[in-house]
Amino acid sequence: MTNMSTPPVPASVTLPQAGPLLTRAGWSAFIVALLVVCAVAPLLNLFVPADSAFHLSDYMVGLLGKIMCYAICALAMDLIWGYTGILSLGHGLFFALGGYVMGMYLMRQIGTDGNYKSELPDFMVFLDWKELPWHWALSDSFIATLLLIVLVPGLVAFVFGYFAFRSRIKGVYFSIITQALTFAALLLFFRNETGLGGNNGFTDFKRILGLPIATQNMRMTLFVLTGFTLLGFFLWARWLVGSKFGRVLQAVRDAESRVMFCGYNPLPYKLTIWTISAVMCGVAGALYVPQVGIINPGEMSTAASIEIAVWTAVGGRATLVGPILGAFIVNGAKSWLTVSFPEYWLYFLGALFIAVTLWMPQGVVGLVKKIRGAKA
Amino acid sequence: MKIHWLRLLGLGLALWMGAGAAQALTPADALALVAGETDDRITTLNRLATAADERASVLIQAMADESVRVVGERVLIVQGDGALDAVTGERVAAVPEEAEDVMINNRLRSAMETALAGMQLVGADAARQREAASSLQRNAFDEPDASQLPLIDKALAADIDPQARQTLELARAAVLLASEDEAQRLQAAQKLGEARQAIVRPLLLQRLETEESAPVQGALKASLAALDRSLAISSALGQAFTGVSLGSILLLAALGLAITYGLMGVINMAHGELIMIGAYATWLVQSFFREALPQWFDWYLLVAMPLAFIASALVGAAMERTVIRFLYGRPLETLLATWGISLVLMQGVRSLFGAQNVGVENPSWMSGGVTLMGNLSLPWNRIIIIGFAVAVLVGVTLLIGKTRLGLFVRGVTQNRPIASCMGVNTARIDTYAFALGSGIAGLAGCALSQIGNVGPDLGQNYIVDSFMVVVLGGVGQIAGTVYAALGLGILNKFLEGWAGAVLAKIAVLVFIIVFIQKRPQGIFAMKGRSAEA
Amino acid sequence: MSLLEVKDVNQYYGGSHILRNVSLQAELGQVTVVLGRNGVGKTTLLKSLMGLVPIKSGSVTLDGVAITQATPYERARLGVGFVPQGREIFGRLTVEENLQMGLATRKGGTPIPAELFELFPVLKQMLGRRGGDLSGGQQQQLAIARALAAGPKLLILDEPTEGIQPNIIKDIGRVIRMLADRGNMAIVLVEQYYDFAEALADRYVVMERGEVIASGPGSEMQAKGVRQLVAI
Amino acid sequence: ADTIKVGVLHSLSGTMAISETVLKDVALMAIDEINAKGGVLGKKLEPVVVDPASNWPLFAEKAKQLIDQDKVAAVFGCWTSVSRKSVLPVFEEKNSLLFYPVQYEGEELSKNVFYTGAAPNQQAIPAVEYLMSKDGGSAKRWVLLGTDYVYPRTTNKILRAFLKAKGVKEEDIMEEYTPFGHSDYQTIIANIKKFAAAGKKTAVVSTINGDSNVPFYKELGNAGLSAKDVPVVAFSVGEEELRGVDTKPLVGHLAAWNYFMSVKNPTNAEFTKKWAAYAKAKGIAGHKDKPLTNDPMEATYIGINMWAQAVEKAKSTDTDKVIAAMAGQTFKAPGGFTSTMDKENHHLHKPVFIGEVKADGQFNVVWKTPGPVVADPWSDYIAENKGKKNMPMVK
Amino acid sequence: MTPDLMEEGAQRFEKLQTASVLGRTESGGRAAAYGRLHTPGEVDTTHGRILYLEDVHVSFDGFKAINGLSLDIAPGELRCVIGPNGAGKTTMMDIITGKTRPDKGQVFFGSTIDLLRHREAEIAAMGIGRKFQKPTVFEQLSVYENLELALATDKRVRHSMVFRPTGEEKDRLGEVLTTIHLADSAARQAGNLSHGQKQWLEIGMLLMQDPKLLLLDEPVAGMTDEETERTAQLFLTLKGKHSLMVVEHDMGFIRTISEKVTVLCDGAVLAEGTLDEVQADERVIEVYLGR
Ligand SMILES: Nc1ncnc2c1ncn2[C@@H]1O[C@H](COP(=O)(O)OP(=O)(O)OP(=O)(O)O)[C@@H](O)[C@H]1O
Ligand SMILES: Nc1ncnc2c1ncn2[C@@H]1O[C@H](COP(=O)(O)OP(=O)(O)OP(=O)(O)O)[C@@H](O)[C@H]1O
Ligand SMILES: CC(C)C[C@H](N)C(=O)O
Ligand SMILES: [Mg+2]
Ligand SMILES: [Mg+2]
Repeated sequence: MTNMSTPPVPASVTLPQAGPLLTRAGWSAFIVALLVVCAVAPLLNLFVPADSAFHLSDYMVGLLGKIMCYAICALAMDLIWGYTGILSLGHGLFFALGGYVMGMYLMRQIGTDGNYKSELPDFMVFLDWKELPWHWALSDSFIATLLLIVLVPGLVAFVFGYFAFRSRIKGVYFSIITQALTFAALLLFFRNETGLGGNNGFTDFKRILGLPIATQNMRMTLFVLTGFTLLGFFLWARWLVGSKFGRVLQAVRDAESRVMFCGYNPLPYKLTIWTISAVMCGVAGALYVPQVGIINPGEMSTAASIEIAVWTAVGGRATLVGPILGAFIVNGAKSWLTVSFPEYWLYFLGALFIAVTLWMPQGVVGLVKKIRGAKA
Repeated sequence: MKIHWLRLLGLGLALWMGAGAAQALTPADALALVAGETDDRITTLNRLATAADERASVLIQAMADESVRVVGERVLIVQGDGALDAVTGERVAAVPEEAEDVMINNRLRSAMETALAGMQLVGADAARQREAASSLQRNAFDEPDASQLPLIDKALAADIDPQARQTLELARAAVLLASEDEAQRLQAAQKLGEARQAIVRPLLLQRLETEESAPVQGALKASLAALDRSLAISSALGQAFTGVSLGSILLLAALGLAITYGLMGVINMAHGELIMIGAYATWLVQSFFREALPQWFDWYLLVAMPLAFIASALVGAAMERTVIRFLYGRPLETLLATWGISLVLMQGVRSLFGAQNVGVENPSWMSGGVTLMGNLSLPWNRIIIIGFAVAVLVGVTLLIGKTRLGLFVRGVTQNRPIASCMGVNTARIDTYAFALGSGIAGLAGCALSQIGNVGPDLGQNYIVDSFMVVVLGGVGQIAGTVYAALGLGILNKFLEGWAGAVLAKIAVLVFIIVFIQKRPQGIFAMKGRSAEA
Repeated sequence: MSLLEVKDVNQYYGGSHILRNVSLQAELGQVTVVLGRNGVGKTTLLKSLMGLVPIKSGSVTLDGVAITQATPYERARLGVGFVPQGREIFGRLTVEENLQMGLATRKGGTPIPAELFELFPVLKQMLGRRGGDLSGGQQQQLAIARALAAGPKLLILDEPTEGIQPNIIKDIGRVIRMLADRGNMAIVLVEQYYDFAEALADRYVVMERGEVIASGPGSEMQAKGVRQLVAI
Repeated sequence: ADTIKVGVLHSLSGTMAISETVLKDVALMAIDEINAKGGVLGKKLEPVVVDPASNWPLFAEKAKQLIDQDKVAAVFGCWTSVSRKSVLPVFEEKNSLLFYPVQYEGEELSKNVFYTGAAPNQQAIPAVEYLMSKDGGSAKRWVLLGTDYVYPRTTNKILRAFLKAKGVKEEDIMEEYTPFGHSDYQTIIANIKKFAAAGKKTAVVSTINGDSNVPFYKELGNAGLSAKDVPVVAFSVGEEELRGVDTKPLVGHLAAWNYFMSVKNPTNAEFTKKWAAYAKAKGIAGHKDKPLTNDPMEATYIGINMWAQAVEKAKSTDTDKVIAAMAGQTFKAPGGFTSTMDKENHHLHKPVFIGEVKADGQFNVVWKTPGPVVADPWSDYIAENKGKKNMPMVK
Repeated sequence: MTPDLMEEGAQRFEKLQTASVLGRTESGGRAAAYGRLHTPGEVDTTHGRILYLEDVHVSFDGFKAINGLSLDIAPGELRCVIGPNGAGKTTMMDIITGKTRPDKGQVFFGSTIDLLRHREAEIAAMGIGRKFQKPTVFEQLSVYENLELALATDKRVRHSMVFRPTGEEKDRLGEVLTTIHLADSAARQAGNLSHGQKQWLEIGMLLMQDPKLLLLDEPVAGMTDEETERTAQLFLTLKGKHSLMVVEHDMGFIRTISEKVTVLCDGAVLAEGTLDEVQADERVIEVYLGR
């Protein structure tokens, strides 16, 4: 070798350490969030008197519960879009599928308390259905419902993803066919023949697990459950993206063909994260339905799916925390503005989106980082 | 005598109006015509019609035009601000406040039309004659009755337009199909073979059931077969036409996007709103014409077209200058920003013009349609829009493919910094390109206003379809956009023919999904290495 | 006065200081070669000259006109031609259209100078092919031809020999020499291929970590041990 | 508090804004009017307007907010049935009041809702009866055309049963549905033409929803299918919907409502005048230049006024007391009749008008019921409803 | 190249030899010439070829980019391929790595694996690594993560989820980082590297992949002479344990490393031999080297 050969590995080569699941500050924040969700909120809602300034109203509980469901969707979107670079315009479908599975169970729980005092859900009665169609077979069982909440969106995503990824459909082409899928499902669910309540969907739920659904306690229970799920999913997502698996996903996002030449088959990677993401959305949908009391095909509209992407982008892509924040900011703003400025709120919301893209390309989280960076 | 004097005056006025009257319209007649039970009114109508009184005919025509008002016992024909007394022909300066509309239902309307047709067949101009003849024909086909014969025969005896004659001969045949005379029936059966209207079919079938004479039966069968053939052809043609027509709509809606998204890579969620702006611009021009230039109303579209283009192009240029230019190379962010813009534009239109739809009228040359093969009527607005789409397409293709501007647009959109190093003012080209794409969306809006509703949500209905078309065709491939638009249009209409609109739409979406599996880069996939660059 | 005057240019990417007080001149009729190891900032310097990246401080003057703030297209119109590193041809435009892009500063309808096809005959054969489909070397030739199309006063080349077959490298060398010798063009050449650089250099500049550490007339390169400078 | 808050829950954005925005304005006008007369129970009414943005779960959220946070005494709102179904559980749980002003498919009766729009028997059935009559053209064959969702499906189900009862044969009925937002009616109109060409007089009953109506009617006009050939009667096409169409080719097509802007009576004259003035004063886009009123606007107006009367009668805004006081309330409606709130079924007794489209986009009333019709929310034409009382269930 | 790395490589090579060849040729206590077990995915190089192309044709819209190309490479060989721009060198690599499907012809890896039946990832997993003409790295990931991804381990999803580099693997990462002069930049985002640095990083990724056959498309383009030299040394150390195919236009570089040179022209082999032989070939001078 020539004089130019490299010296033996100097001890000084320090390899970057794999990051911990959460930093110390991260864990603290996480625990605070956990406490808020399962201790503070119930206390403020159930035990602080209604006229106190600290009382958390039922309306707020419902609103926050709903937004947490949206946050799960945003988190799921971040995994597939932020980290893997696959923009799905079909996550509304998975959300709705989870919701519908739950809705079917809740419909069955109404029992004979419906308008027509029939075993069958009301809408079937007045449309002359004589018995439950096949796809309602398992709707009686809560256990089966829990399974289906995962399986139905998971399976739909898996099959769709398998074919799409196998055919190497990428970029907008993928986005557009997810949109087509969702749109097709929307039309299908609108049809009364589909046996899922058509445009009206399912409403007027009465019980869950035999317990009345419209009580303060049940609402709080669902709220806490949603909070847990959100935080749990968050940790899981952190773990996923922190692993080499997560880095392969990012590599797929940057240069898929290079990933293949490194010996990875991108198909199972994409398929795995795609399915996981869909399942998360499905679970969010299932938690959402009993809290808002309605599921109908509106959730599958194009706009609904795009909104999920919007929350993610507002919060900051590929940050996990960002999308959750994004969901809270956008939906919080929406709830507030639709009341305070019912005729002008769309201007604010539109301006918010424009401002975020122009001045906060990394979303809110990026902005926070920048401010912190500037201070440090 | 007072009456006499009035009559004389009426006669005088009638003469003054350029027509002679044989028998005058009495106030009682007029009143009986405009009010009362429908049955009585129709009796009066028929009586007046056969009497062939000029003033009665004016009144009937006015009723058909909905310009008759009743004030107490007096029947007025509204003309501009003032009115004419239907009976006396006297001018009334202003229609009194308490004037009531005359109630006309469909039954009456049909009766009036037939009456007018009978009165107008002879002597009127050719177009009017044809119209009258078809009206009589429709009557005959609907419910053939021997009582219709005298009127038809009378008209046939006169010197009338050949086309009107043919129409009447068919009408006559329809009546004669039930004739006692076998020869007449045979002739009628043969004659009806020339009719190309589905409505004749039940007539022939009914006759066939009861017909005993073999030759007539044969003639009936032959005519039926001819009719069925012609119906099959026209329905196939009709289906193809609707497919092409839908395709042309999709194409128009997507062409602008093929530029802003396909070439420039801006995921323009506000594309639909740019279409909407074009439609509102059209509406504004139309309203202006209605107010200020009513005599030119029919030509408002010629002004609206460029204005729709300019309006949308300006909005597009403003979007580009203020927002999009900072987002090149970050396509996903353009999605977010343009989504925001679309919300603002939509709400802006709501605040300005209201949340409800606004009415855009077809100019008269775009209303109605041409009738082909007797049974296939192709609406003018559709035909013109197909032509318009082709024209816009040719224009865009030439502009993008053959001009220097087009070259710069393509160069800049592919590699902005390097194009700039070559001396291209990229900022300006970007604005031009985006404005062009937006302007084309505006043109689409102008066209769409002619067939659909114009409201703040207009764009939302087209955005999904537009993206599907552009993507299915292959991003950046204008030729692909054309194929995709036509393909989807025809497929959709074909499926709709036998599965219904909802299932057809679902099937088309599923088709898109499956098709992309086979062609992951759209119809016109970019091949080779350049695709990766 | 030199055609191109670069004075004390400083440039940053985010927090890192990439160019430190870089100064350089380029004269008409001369080839100025910029040498330096990977990552020292040569490309960054050329991009600053072209206006593709903003500079923090310093000045750039072309033919007496300060162009420090000018946009790339204004510079191009003032007569700067650029062959970027990595070719950067317009992949989806045909070869012909790529060359027409090179003529953007000229009036519409200006024909592509026939001379280019004499220099790079392969381009003539491939006029109708998409730029992106060409082989690496063909693309490089196209990139040079494109920069020459408008007849610039100042030609900036970033590693033009990269990926080119030897006989064409020789041709390119000859072309550069010839262009310089015509006396109406100044050429700034960044090159890693030392022998090629040395053969062409009228002046040389060596960079290290964003700084100019040596410069002088091309004839002295051997004597000053520039090859070693670049190597260390 | 020295005011009584009332909620106004209509979409001001999104797809339903087209129809609903104006109901918000009418509601505000009615409230202004009541306040001008001194308010209710000596207190002024304070409207709380929110925008549920055509998003059904958001309707429920906003309803909760109105009741919980703003403590409104009653809510006036909703347009689509699905939005009503979405908020219904909220109103029932919180025992609050909703006034729903739009015609709907029936099959519902909640103690907490007052339905001031038409039930199917107050609109659909009379319309079909009219078309069967001699004046209506003695239609024998029927095309039931609608948007594919619950209101058209249910209405058509009821109509089918009704037609069958009238002896119409299966093959003389054609049912067709289109997706939401469908805008290309070429094929369907060709099909209608084909169906109509088979002989007997054909009529179309359209339950096409909002947005699709304009393309439908434009196509109808251009395809040369005039009302004399095939009359179309629609249940969701009113003055407001026709604003967007060139009505000249549509003259003679029909609509069935409980109110038309063109009905002539002093109450209506006053109502339309008031609206025109209000629209001008408030600069309501669209209406300030061309004020229009329609059936749901009238229903909203009736609803608010009746509620105010009931509160005065009950001397309280307490839900149960107001419900009790609502029974039998009467109000001289712009429709020209005195509308009465049924003693039991929470629906109004309403007159039914059939109007034909005129060239100026108004309707010409060609037929009307002799007097108000009592609503039948649980239609007898649906088998399961046999024996069911038109009374809210007591839970 | 670090001695340790070389040492380790040599050991691995030996292990492989013992494991794969000797261990399995024993049959009935005798070394048998045939009848070895063939493990799927394992290259069979007993016929003295690791790569074998025969009569391959590719055309793009009628343009024949590869036209009857036949070529083979022995295990451990370092083969240089030169040829005019557009001769089809990159296209050839595209074919070998599964990126482009030939219209006709055979491509074998070892004597049993038909590469035309496999997809890119499978081919890479079998042990064919490639450096692209235009350096491609994962721009958003750090230099370190780029290398880590390339590391030869189980590349299935489940494994990736729980993967933590072992001490040995970490050492190797460290070595390669040093070899490619990016030890200081381990945490930098790869997208921010200069062109030459990216070239190095890509070579580093290839080293991490530890492939049996390396395809290097213009590896020293844009490198300084010194670094070219260093790369040459690196390749020489790889030779023997790995098979290499290097495409370059830098004749100095070729001279340093070459034993056998193939000249491609118009999609087919024009000449083959030592560099001197080739350089003397009139046709090669004509189309490629110039006078
Ligand atoms: N976009 C960027 N962001 C941050 N750093 C960058 C960016 N581009 C280049 N750099 C860094 O700036 C330094 C100079 O890069 P430059 O490309 O100018 O080098 P070079 O001298 O041209 O190298 P080479 O010979 O490899 O092309 C390098 O260290 C590089 O990593
Ligand atoms: N997708 C394609 N479409 C059309 N022509 C192509 C395509 N891909 C390659 N070619 C042509 O095939 C020929 C071979 O290209 P290739 O890239 O293999 O050459 P190369 O030997 O690698 O050249 P270089 O040394 O310049 O990199 C070139 O003439 C190129 O233009
Ligand atoms: C027909 C529509 C105007 C209203 C109806 N209640 C619905 O369900 O949407
Ligand atoms: Mg460089
Ligand atoms: Mg190559």
